[in-house]
Amino acid sequence: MIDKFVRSVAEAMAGIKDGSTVLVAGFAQIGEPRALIDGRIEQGAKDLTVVHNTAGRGREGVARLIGEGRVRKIVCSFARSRGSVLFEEVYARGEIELEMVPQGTLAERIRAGGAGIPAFFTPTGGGTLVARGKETRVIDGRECVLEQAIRGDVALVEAWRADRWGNLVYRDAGRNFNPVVAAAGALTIAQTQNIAELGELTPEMIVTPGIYVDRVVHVPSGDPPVVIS
Amino acid sequence: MIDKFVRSVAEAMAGIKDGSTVLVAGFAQIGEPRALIDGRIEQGAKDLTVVHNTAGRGREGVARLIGEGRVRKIVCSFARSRGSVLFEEVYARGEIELEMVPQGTLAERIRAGGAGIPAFFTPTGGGTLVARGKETRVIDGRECVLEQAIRGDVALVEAWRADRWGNLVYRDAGRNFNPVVAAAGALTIAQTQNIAELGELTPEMIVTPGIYVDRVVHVPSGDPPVVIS
Amino acid sequence: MPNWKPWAREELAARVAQDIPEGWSVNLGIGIPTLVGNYVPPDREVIVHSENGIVGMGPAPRPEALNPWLVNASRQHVTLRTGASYMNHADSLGMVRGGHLDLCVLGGFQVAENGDLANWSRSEDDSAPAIGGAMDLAVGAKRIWVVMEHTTKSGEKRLLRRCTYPLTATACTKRVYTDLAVIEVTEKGFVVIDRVPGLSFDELQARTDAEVHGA
Amino acid sequence: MPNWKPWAREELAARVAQDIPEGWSVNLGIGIPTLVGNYVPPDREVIVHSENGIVGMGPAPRPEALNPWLVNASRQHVTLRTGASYMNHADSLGMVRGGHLDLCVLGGFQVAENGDLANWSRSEDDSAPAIGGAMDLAVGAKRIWVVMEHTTKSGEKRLLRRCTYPLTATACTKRVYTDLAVIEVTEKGFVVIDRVPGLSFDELQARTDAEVHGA
Repeated sequence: MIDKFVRSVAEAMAGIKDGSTVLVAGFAQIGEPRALIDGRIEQGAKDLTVVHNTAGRGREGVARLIGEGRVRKIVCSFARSRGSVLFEEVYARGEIELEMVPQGTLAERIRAGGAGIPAFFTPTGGGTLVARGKETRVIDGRECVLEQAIRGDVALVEAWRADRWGNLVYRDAGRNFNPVVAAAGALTIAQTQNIAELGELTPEMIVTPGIYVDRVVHVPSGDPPVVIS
Repeated sequence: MIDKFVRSVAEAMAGIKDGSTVLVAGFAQIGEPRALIDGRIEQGAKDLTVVHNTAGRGREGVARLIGEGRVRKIVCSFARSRGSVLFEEVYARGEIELEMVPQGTLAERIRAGGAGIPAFFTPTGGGTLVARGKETRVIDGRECVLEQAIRGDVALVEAWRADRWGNLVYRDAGRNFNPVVAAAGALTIAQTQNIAELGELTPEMIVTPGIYVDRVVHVPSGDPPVVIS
Repeated sequence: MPNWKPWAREELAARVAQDIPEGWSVNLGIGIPTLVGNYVPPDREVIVHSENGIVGMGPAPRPEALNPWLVNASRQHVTLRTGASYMNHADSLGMVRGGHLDLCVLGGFQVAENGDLANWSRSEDDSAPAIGGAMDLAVGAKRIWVVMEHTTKSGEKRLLRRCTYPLTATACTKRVYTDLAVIEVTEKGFVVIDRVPGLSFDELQARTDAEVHGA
Repeated sequence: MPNWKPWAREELAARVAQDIPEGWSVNLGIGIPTLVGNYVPPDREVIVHSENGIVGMGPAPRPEALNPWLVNASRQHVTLRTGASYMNHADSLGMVRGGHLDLCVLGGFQVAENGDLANWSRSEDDSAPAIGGAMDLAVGAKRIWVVMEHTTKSGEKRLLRRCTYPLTATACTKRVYTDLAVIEVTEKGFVVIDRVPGLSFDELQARTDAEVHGA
């Protein structure tokens, strides 16, 4: 019987090596696998390349991972954002490498990694600093940039419901990067708010087929924070 | 009020020009927009480039379009298949151009067309006849082929249910090429087995957002044929 | 004292909203562009897209109906319209880049008379800026409308012959809404199609680096 | 009369099925490979993928339970296992090309000792052949097992030093199941790991173009 559930975050993290590339899903704290990020910190791996939409906010999640000195390089679309204090400190000390990527290119590079497309041309970034140092080509009259796929040694996602095959569904805007990140990890680990019996997630409902998922851990952490600005 | 429903197949076909590139969804007769293909024939456009998984079977659908001499070029992954009689006749007379594409490359080229990716490298076809005459590059030790996006002047799809915004869902294996084809047409036309009130298709259920769809026509044609081999 | 008054943020947002016809699909960037959504009349069906995979956003929720799992790209809590749907991030930005949105309204630092837009970084030496989805939106949407103040607070011009800040995308801007005027970007450059009441053409030109043309 | 008998199609399919462990995700090509699905015991959870966007196919339906909307890539009506799901065609072939399937079982015309596979066309001059998903599967799956008769009906060899037919993919085949033997493709070439009872090593070599090695 296939059963991808593991009993703890520690068990989910087993065997992750220093120097890994870690893809972290989530957008604006929604659908962000916070327990798994914290689990990375406990588990101790360092010298990581982290791929995430931002360099983190406040002192939690990806920001904490950076603050603890575990991240050699961050690949993101927002480096500076409200509350990116830990990143700014570490970056100012020259202790982290930064690769800035337009958000659509970031999502597409991860999607390409999961779909076995090693590289693609995109008009995004043509004629801008983003194209600097990259191969470019004029296609249909527009300057396009050759971008490389991103694959993770590890991919961390948060699901709303998961079954023992690792089939996943997401909640509302918690979908975001999760399906593309789930497909792009050599080892994909999901935390899930809820457990579903096999068959409760119907063929039409399932967003991420379990084939993409290696380990699932039940983390009923509840709603993301409400921020009124 | 947005309302993409039109009253007839003829109305759905209005304004389509000779020489158009027409993407036709469906796989093995499931989810194939048969009424729209027949509508193309009635509407009279010719000199078409048709992009479809096969060159048709029997004397219906894409095969009929070819048999009636409307197709200048067919782009497909199966040219010869059981019952591809009309194509074989027309091809033997040298009256149609054929571009053979591996099925995954075909799906990906259409997906790229919809997603604004003008070209991509793929390992599929590397070191084979498919790579002949194309730009290739060794990436991570594998020969990869540069493939171009496909966009349609017209895209024809079949949905199971559609609402007035043009939101679509598909039935079972009727999904296949439909979502990628729907996204890659300058003019996307859907035939639907059933009409849904706006809101009946929930945000999680919708596979093709109506933004991709221009016209919808109600064609309750019923189940595809059962073929026992 | 000048005998004219710049449009306020809310007036500007309302002015943009007024120009969006029913049926358009639009993405509204961070800042004033986000406000635009509040001024589209509820009975006018405009489909608002957000980078994080939402098609069909509605206005901000009443506090008692707030869904913590539903935010826009500016991390503001939002609602869904009837007919809305979710996509993953790659498909969502693919929709943007693939040219499926009728309009994107973005904030700006500078716009050049050829349509070049700079809105993400004030210097090549800014080593840790925020790109977000702006570059994808700028190359992808059918039309880019930029909303910004006509000059900086210290009076530096922002409608230029050539941008001096790093570009977001080249030749993408179709129209600029400032607190002083509405300006089309055309083959002959900036063409003024509206001005705040009382502002003369010469006063507008004095605050604009590139030449402005009458409609 | 030889004192051995080739494996029948069904025996071959059963032999392949026996080697697929629980938990593997597999794609089964047209022909004998499709039959393999019938020999995987129902209590062994093997996830069968089909190019047309099905993950988790089950066996053929009882006639009264046939769903006209559910076919595999060979257009045979199928069922779903509990836990199955649908994908669109691009995502489905992306799953293939991205290396997410543990195994693909394909039919073959020829296999070379370096693992090259030819299974879609018998000649460069065949101007209208059928590629289908074979090239994607051959480059994408973690392992390719090829199932075919050891020689053609007229006795031509199919396990070759180099393929003479147009290739499907280079160096992709990991194992070949023929009606005479099971052969691993290794760095030193073809290694025999099983033979039909009574067939000598020399008799197998006589029917094989490339050198065959003992395990």
